[in-house]
Amino acid sequence: MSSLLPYTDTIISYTIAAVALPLVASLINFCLPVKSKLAGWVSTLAILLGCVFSAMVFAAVWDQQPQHVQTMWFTIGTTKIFAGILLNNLSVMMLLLVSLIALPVHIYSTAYMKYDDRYSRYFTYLSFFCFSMLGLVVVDSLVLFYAFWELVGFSSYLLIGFWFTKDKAVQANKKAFIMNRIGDIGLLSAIIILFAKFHTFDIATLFISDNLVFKSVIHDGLWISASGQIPAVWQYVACIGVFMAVAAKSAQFPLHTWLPDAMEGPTSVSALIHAATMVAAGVFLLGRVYPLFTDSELTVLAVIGCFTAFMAATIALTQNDLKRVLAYSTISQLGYMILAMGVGAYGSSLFHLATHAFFKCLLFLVAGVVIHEMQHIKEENDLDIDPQNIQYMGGLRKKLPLTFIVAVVGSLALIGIPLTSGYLSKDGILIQAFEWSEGRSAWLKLIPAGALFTSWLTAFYVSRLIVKVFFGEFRLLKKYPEIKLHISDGGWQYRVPLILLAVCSLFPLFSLNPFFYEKAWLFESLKPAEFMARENIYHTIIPIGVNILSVFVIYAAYAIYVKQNTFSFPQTGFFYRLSYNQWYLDKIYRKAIVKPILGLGKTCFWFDRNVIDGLIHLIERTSRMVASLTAWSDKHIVDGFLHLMAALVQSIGNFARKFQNGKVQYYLYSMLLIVLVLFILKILI
Amino acid sequence: MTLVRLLFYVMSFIAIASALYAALSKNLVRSIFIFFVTLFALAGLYVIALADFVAVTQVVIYVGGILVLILFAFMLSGRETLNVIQHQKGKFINMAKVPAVILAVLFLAVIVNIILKADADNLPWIKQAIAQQNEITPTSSTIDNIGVNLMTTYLLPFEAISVLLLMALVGAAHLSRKEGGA
Amino acid sequence: MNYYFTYFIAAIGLFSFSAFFALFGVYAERKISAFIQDRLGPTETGKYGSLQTLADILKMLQKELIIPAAADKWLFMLAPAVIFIAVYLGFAALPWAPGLIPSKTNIGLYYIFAIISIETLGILMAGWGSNNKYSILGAMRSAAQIISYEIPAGFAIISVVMIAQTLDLQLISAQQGILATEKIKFAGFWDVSQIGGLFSWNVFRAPHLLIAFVIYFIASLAESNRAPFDIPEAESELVAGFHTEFTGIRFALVFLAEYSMMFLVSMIAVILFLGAWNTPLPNIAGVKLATWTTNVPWGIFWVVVKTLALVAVQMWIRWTLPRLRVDQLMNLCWKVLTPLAFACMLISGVWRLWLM
Amino acid sequence: MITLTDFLLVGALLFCTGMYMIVSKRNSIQVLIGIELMLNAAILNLVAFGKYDKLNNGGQVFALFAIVLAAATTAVALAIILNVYRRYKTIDPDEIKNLRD
Repeated sequence: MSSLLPYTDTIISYTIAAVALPLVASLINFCLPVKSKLAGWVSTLAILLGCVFSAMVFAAVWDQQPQHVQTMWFTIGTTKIFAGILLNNLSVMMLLLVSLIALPVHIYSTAYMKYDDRYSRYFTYLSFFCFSMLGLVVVDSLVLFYAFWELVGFSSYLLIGFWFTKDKAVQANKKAFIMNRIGDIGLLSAIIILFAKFHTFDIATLFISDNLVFKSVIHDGLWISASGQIPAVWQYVACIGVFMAVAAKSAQFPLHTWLPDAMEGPTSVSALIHAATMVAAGVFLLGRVYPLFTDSELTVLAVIGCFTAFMAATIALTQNDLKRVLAYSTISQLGYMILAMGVGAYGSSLFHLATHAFFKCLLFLVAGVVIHEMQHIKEENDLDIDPQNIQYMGGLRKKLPLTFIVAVVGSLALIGIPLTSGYLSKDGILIQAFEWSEGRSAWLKLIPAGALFTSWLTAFYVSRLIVKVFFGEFRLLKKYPEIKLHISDGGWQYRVPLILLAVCSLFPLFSLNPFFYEKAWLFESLKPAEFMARENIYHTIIPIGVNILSVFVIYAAYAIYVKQNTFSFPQTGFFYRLSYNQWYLDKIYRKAIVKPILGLGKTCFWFDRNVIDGLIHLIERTSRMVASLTAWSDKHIVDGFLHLMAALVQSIGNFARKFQNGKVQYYLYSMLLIVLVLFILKILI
Repeated sequence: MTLVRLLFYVMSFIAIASALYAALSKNLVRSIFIFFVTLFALAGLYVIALADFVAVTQVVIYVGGILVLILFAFMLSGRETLNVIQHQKGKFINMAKVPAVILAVLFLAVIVNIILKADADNLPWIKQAIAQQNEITPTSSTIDNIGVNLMTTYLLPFEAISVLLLMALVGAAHLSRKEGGA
Repeated sequence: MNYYFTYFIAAIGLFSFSAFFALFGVYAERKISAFIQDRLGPTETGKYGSLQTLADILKMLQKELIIPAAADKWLFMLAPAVIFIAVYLGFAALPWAPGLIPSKTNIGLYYIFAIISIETLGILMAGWGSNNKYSILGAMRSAAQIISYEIPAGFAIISVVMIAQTLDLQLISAQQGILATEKIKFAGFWDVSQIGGLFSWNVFRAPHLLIAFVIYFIASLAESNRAPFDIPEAESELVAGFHTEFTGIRFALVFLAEYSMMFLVSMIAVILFLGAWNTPLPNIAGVKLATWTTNVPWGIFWVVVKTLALVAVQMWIRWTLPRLRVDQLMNLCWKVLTPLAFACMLISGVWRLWLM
Repeated sequence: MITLTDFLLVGALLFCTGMYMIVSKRNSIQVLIGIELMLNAAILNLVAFGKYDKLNNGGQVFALFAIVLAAATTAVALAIILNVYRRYKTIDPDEIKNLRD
């Protein structure tokens, strides 16, 4: 390998190994027969080794010297394009995180997909996804970044539509793909603008070591840097492009609708891709290109993040599909991350990204177990029910004790109760949002307030979910009393990942101090320079306020859904319908985008049919009239004269027709003859 | 009269004579097969012009590919074609062809005139190339250089050609598919 | 003038070699088939029937040369010559020993590849010229088969060329033994520049070339119309394919071409993959077997032995495997060999960049 | 020494032969051969001039491109001829006068 790399560095080779191993596994699985059970272990082994390598890379790079190697890729004119690997705190964190989350999901999948007909294909796709995602986080060139970005989208597309015989799955993966394309256009245009501006694709040069982007300024409507100046509007366009990419990948407000539908894929896929890793790619992208955003653009980000968080949380309140609730909570938490990026809490955002990955993956795997068991009941008793509908569940805590415990851990982390990792990261975001809003206009104060309110909503819907699934009595049994129940937590392939992730969702992995987020080692290494110490009043009030109220909310949910005494929500109110129908966004899209386009088509059709055809009919009628008139006059007035004219016209026509006989060779003749004459004239003159 | 010069005349003669035969022959199959001789003689001429790689490529693609393709197409289009063609008006000099002959001869006259006027051997850039020893000599090996040039200087045309070839491939496959196939 | 004279000597030598080889090949084919089918084969003419083919040739020379009435006379008469000359021209660029090569050219491999494709034209000529349904069907099948199999063969060859970085057959040969100027590594890690022998052959220098070798060998069977790819001359369907109408010396020429083709493709396989004229014996410490057995006489010996071994394998395959159907033939070519050859080419590139 | 003019003259002769075939032949395949002849004449010129460009090999490289292009042209042209034959049962270019579907 010595000739390819400028120098052989063990860290870099470990990184390459970690990235390439899943690819190798994917290729091997692709060659295996579709039902081969070997596939699962190949992929799991690959990701396990990848995990070890990532851990070694992480240990070597975290809080130490960032590593950056590159080699010349190709040249365009005189511009040399380099490609290589860039390892800094951000990328090694993601590297470790992705492989660490992928490992339990792989183990889980070996059991979860056991009876699938296309077992090895599943692991082919899964390993391919891991490769794409790991590649995405370590590359140093925006072009490569874009390539991996596309690969991530592509493998997500494959996995959402894994059960492609289901019509809904096909619709869902199409939707996801198209939504992601919208984002990709944005990213591509942003990359092109950056290249046009700075003549390099190198992330390190653009954003880190030389930080060309940060050094450029906007002045007088011009975007000025050492390499020249272009109109400032391009800077906005680039930011909008990046935002579109982020919104599409991380499911932010206008482009989020694909994520709930993406739940049609296998649950383990939802856990890995649509909860923990792929959707975090958008936040990661923000982290990579952070210096591009100016203050006001960051504010816009914060507003959208906050709105997304709030909207998704309200939707999650009323959904009955187990996975959709989790999907909306994912959108909501991603909104938090974007919000954090927007208010400048760069470290908190990434910290939340890391903690969220663990507990959300955990919750999805729990959902997978529950759905799997419900499916089991459904098939055993031949029932016609939706195994994901929480209306049919309840009281499962006795049947699935381990699942119940880890589910509670995961939910508490999602709510942000102390002693969990979620508390640390979420409070960080809230506190910094309040600090940020200090001294800003009243409207902007709505952002932290909204985030705070959203966190209580989170507490409510998570409690509702847990209570409906695990407490009370088994509602399916109430409906069909005769059914038999043979369900349990499942084998070690289910238990080990759940326990592993549950442990990772508690505080000790991130901080020895369970209450102060700024003591978390992950946060300390990522925090920005101008960080406010724990002197502000918010640092005390907010955690207490959040948690006390959260506990009340949890109790309220418990009271409403378990005891079902006294109080029940109206099922018909405006807010209920708004939430239940997911803010009507899908319908709005259908009405506002799909319908108009179809309508435009219809209008064009109508126009063609009525106006243009009508015009033609008019002309036709007119000409018919004229023709009859002519016929009359022809017959009675100018017969002889006309005959003469006709003969003349005919002879001219015949003469002209000789040249238009459709014979290719005749045309060639004439052409060559003319060329020849021209030549001869040229020579003679 | 060196051997190379003799070879040049022999090759040119074969090329032109076989081309004329291909042009005048009534028998289509013979016309195709004699065209193969033309192509081979041309490959020889390329070798004399010190372009051995182009010569071999000519043999590979023209003889091994294009000619066989033409033969295939001809044979696939059925025997009736041949019958129709063989019963053409059988005179050697056909009145219908006289204008074509005149056109070709006049063109030849014009082109020869231009060639002689242009005096290609004394063009300034060729003189310069000889002076700077930028001329291929019989002993020099050119393939390495061609390879490097293809991948650097001419990369864009190279890629464009590859895309074009792909398009031609798809297009030809689509066109020659049986009707109602898909 | 002596300079040109040696060329004539070489040409005549090669011709007599191929003629002699065809004689030997036919005899060997008969004996091997007899051995495989557990019978005796020719026994009467000469000791163990060794003069049988000679007798056959004598018979053939005396036969009348028939030209079918409906045939295209010129094409019919020229076809055997074109077929044979195409193969015979290929011999011009084959290296026989260190420094011993009829025509040293820096694009020898490409030249051979080009020249072989002319044979297709000869076969089409023969098929069309005979004016016979069987002949033309055989010719079309043969042409389709040869053209299709040129693709995997070409890519297998390219994967060698990517490792060798030259089209000069003499250089390719020299790279696979102790005469190499660059460093040779066995399987990419063990430096065997001084040891030579078996370890420095191309198939062992880069193990994926073993696959390329198999691909090339299969494709070469198809290109020389040998079983199991002999549908162009399948007796049970097409009488004798494109050479149905040929008699006497013309038939002998077609036959000569087929056996020369067998030798030619085997020898190319030996040169590209199996060490060309290099000895299989390695230098072991003081016992310099490789150095002792690398010179002109030994070179000729090794290359002929290896080639004959491959020819024997071709005959073995012919008498062991059943014939493929047309669709199976094309499936094998386009769906198995071509992708594999592509993969080999890819690996070659990576290998050259990273491991050499 | 063979001069450039010699090559150009041979090229001119081939070119005119090809042109004659294109305008006079009553068979599309022979027209195609005429086109190939003209292309070959052009390639001969490219190669002949390419001798004086050792560094960039412009002539030879573009001769290679032209050969490849000729292959593409032939493939498409033959496909068209086959289609035309299938529809009109003739490949005489003079008989094929209908552009409509």
